[in-house]
Amino acid sequence: MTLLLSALVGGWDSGWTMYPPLSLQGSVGYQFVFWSVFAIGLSSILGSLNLIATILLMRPKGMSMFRMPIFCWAVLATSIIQLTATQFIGIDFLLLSFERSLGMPIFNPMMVEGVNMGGEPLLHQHLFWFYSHPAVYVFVLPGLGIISELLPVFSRKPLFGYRWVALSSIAIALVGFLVWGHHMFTSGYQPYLRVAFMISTLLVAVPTGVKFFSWLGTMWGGRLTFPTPMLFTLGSISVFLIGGLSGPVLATTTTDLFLHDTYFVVGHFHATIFGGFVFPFFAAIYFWYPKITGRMYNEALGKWHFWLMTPAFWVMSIGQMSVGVMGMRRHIADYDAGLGIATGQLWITLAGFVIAFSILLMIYNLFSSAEVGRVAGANPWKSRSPEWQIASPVPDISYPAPIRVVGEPYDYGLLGSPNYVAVGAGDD
Amino acid sequence: MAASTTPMKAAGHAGAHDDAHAPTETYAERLRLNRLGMWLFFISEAFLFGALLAARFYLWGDTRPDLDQVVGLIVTSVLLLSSASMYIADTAAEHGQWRVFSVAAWITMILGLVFLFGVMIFEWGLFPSIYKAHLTPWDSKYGAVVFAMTGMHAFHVITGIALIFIMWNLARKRRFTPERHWGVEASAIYWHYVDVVWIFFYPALYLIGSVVHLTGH
Amino acid sequence: MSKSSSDKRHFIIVAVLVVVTTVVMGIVLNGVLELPVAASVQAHTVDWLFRVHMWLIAFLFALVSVFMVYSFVVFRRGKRQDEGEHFEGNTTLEILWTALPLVAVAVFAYIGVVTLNTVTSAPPDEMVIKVEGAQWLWNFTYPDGTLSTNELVVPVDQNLTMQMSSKDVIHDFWVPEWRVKEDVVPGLTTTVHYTTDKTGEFDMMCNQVCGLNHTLMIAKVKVVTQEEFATWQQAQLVKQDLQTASR
Amino acid sequence: MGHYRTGILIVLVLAVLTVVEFYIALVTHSVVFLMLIAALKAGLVIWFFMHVKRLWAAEGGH
Repeated sequence: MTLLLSALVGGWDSGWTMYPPLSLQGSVGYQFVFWSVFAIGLSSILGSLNLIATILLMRPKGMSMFRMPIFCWAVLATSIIQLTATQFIGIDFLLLSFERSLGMPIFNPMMVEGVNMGGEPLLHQHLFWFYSHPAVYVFVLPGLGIISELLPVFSRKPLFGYRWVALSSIAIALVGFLVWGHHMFTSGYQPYLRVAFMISTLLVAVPTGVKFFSWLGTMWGGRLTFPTPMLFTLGSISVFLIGGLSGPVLATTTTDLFLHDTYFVVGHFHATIFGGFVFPFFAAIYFWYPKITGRMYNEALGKWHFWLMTPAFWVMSIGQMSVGVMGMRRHIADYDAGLGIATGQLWITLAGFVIAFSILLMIYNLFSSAEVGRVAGANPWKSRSPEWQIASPVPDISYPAPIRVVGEPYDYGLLGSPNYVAVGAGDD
Repeated sequence: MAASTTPMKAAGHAGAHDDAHAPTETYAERLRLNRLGMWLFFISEAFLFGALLAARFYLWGDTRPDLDQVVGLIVTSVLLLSSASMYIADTAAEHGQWRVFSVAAWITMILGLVFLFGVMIFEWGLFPSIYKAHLTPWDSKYGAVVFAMTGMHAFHVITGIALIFIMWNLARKRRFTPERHWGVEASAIYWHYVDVVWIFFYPALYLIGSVVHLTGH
Repeated sequence: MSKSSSDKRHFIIVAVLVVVTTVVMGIVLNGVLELPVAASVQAHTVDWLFRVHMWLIAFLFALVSVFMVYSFVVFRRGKRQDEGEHFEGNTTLEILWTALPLVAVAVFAYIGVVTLNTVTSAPPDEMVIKVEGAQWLWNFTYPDGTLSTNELVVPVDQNLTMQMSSKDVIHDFWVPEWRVKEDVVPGLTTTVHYTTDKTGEFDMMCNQVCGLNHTLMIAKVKVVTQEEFATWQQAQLVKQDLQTASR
Repeated sequence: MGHYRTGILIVLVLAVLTVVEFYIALVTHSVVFLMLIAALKAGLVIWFFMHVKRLWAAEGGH
């Protein structure tokens, strides 16, 4: 709310990174932004605290850490980031707002007889990116978790290398804390940091690679079917692949000195966020829709949504990367016609509209199918996860008796392998 | 959700068989959850104070302002003593010695207030009639960082005192027993945590680096 | 064809497809992504590494997408009603695909460090130009005192060092044709080095949001021959003298 | 007074460490030294005052 109100009192004009000193100059709108981010940060810290405690202490009997649905691992990794790193942006924005209102020189330099007695603009960038880089993984990790969750169901095969996938989530989260400096390759900080952050950033490729290869291993030799959730899962992999592969060029400082803050970065970022978050999010919506409403969505409309959105997205992100390489800066509202990127921009814009239209299709689908969709039944996907073993939509008391998990979460292909049994009270 | 046990410690759970499977959780289970939550909160807060320390080292490097060493040592000792009295209060609650608890809790609150006013009077110079401090938040990075760090810490001291007061009041109404006094334990570990933060802030503000004498004030 | 996933024939076909796709993708990528003219020695190093990366991307893209698409075709359920094959993983494979990327990372990090050193190290006999960014224009001061606003004229085949400072907020010095960019930060002096090797007119753009007219904070860069440069400098100095005289 | 003995002992140790810190700072400005002592003090508080090991206690023991 305060974030929206900010627009009324002048908004903010430094982009979302709020680099001071620029963010110290503008209108009062900034204060609103700082306080709203502070409030959102608090809620995300408390939320993650809840999730970690739940995952560590409130699992049903027999569900050891390595028998959890893989999505829970992703959530655990995400929560670790939210619990800790969020404090950095909290304190950063708090200090920014104090500097604005009280003039505390934390970020703005103040030269006294040739000596800087004031703050350093780069401090903000360190504090900001220490949160904001891991924050990207807050989006992406649950998305990757959803991909790992859905692939086995539609491949009818166990998740390939469950433990490795689970631990790679944690690894991505932890490495994510060490790479913030790659947002600052051109910021003018000490040159040796460029080398350190280049190496740590390239290291992210390793756990990410483990995930990709495990997904391939899951599909290999399976019995693949392609309903809408599976299509979106595969769409995520393809888009995330584009995003992931454009990473190393940016992680390598030498090439990043050229590509930094160009549209190439915008393309990279959109591909990772769409592939790692938006596409899996849609996959999840279609996947759990029958569980939530008790009815199936309209499959034909779902497929239209996918086939409009995915190619459009490929056009968009590759288009953004190519205009970036040609010299298009980011964070500007208008571009120089002389760059020769008008055609590229036209394609990107058209693709954007196609994506927006396809999402409208989905919204219509979700609302209308809740009324007229075919009744789904308890387990339309023949999934093994506990939530699919109970009625759809989920009754108020999900499990009438406590359950004890006795099998692996992804034992597809082993006929008759039980997942869990209900245990009566007192039966230990 | 259903009753829980962690596989890592399944053996230790054997004793609590009574209603461990009922949908409601037992006090022991809730206590574990509460403790975990509290410690996760501490971890989270550690990053908050860590960020302030990082800002201090980034901006000051190997220098520091000329803060009054006697004041620093005294407020540090006062906070340390308050931690001791809080320990006594906590242990007293464990053994049901509610009179000791009540006295120790009050000592802690008073020492906490002494610390708070010490900082406000001598570091912030809020009452120039008693003491004229030379730092202001807006004149240089030294003042700015001192105020940011002590301010954030003082905020936690205030909430700590409030917590202890609430617990003292609840204890007065006989809400706690030696077996069930999570509230007392929580406020105690919170208070010790505030002390831990100061353990790092004290050398960072008062001891590390060579003194820079600020000119023109 | 055999439906067993461990059949050798699957892997041979996939390997061939991966090689073919890599070559095709490599050519397509390097064709589609057209870099601006390279007009500095540093730019050539950056471009070379960029092209190497494109081939890495082509290979990894082929690896993942060929396996994926092949699975769609060969391992689709079709009319069968059975479940997939039951295997839960393969530790050797996992270790392999953790270790190999690590090696690749090490190699690319090494190349990265070496090239980074080439593009950022100070060249000998450089001409030091003081650059000052302010909202929203650029000021240049040459070693002999020549001043210039929003127009940077430099000789070709010359080592340049930009010594940059900012009057107000963070700006960024970027000539796409010279590739390397660096922020201009208040309170700091940052430097960036170029060796010009092509004449021409380019745009130098601010590439760090700096407020309302950030988009328009563009200076003209003219890389000219040594003689032209001398003439320009002379004219500029005369203009400056006239200005001081008239004041 | 039996229950309180550990606590009082630890406070004494902490007090001594604080004084040591203060005097070290008079001779050297070493960040490492001072931060190590701070970490030691923090460790004592976390272990003895905050009872961190209760986190791993399955029962609600005190």
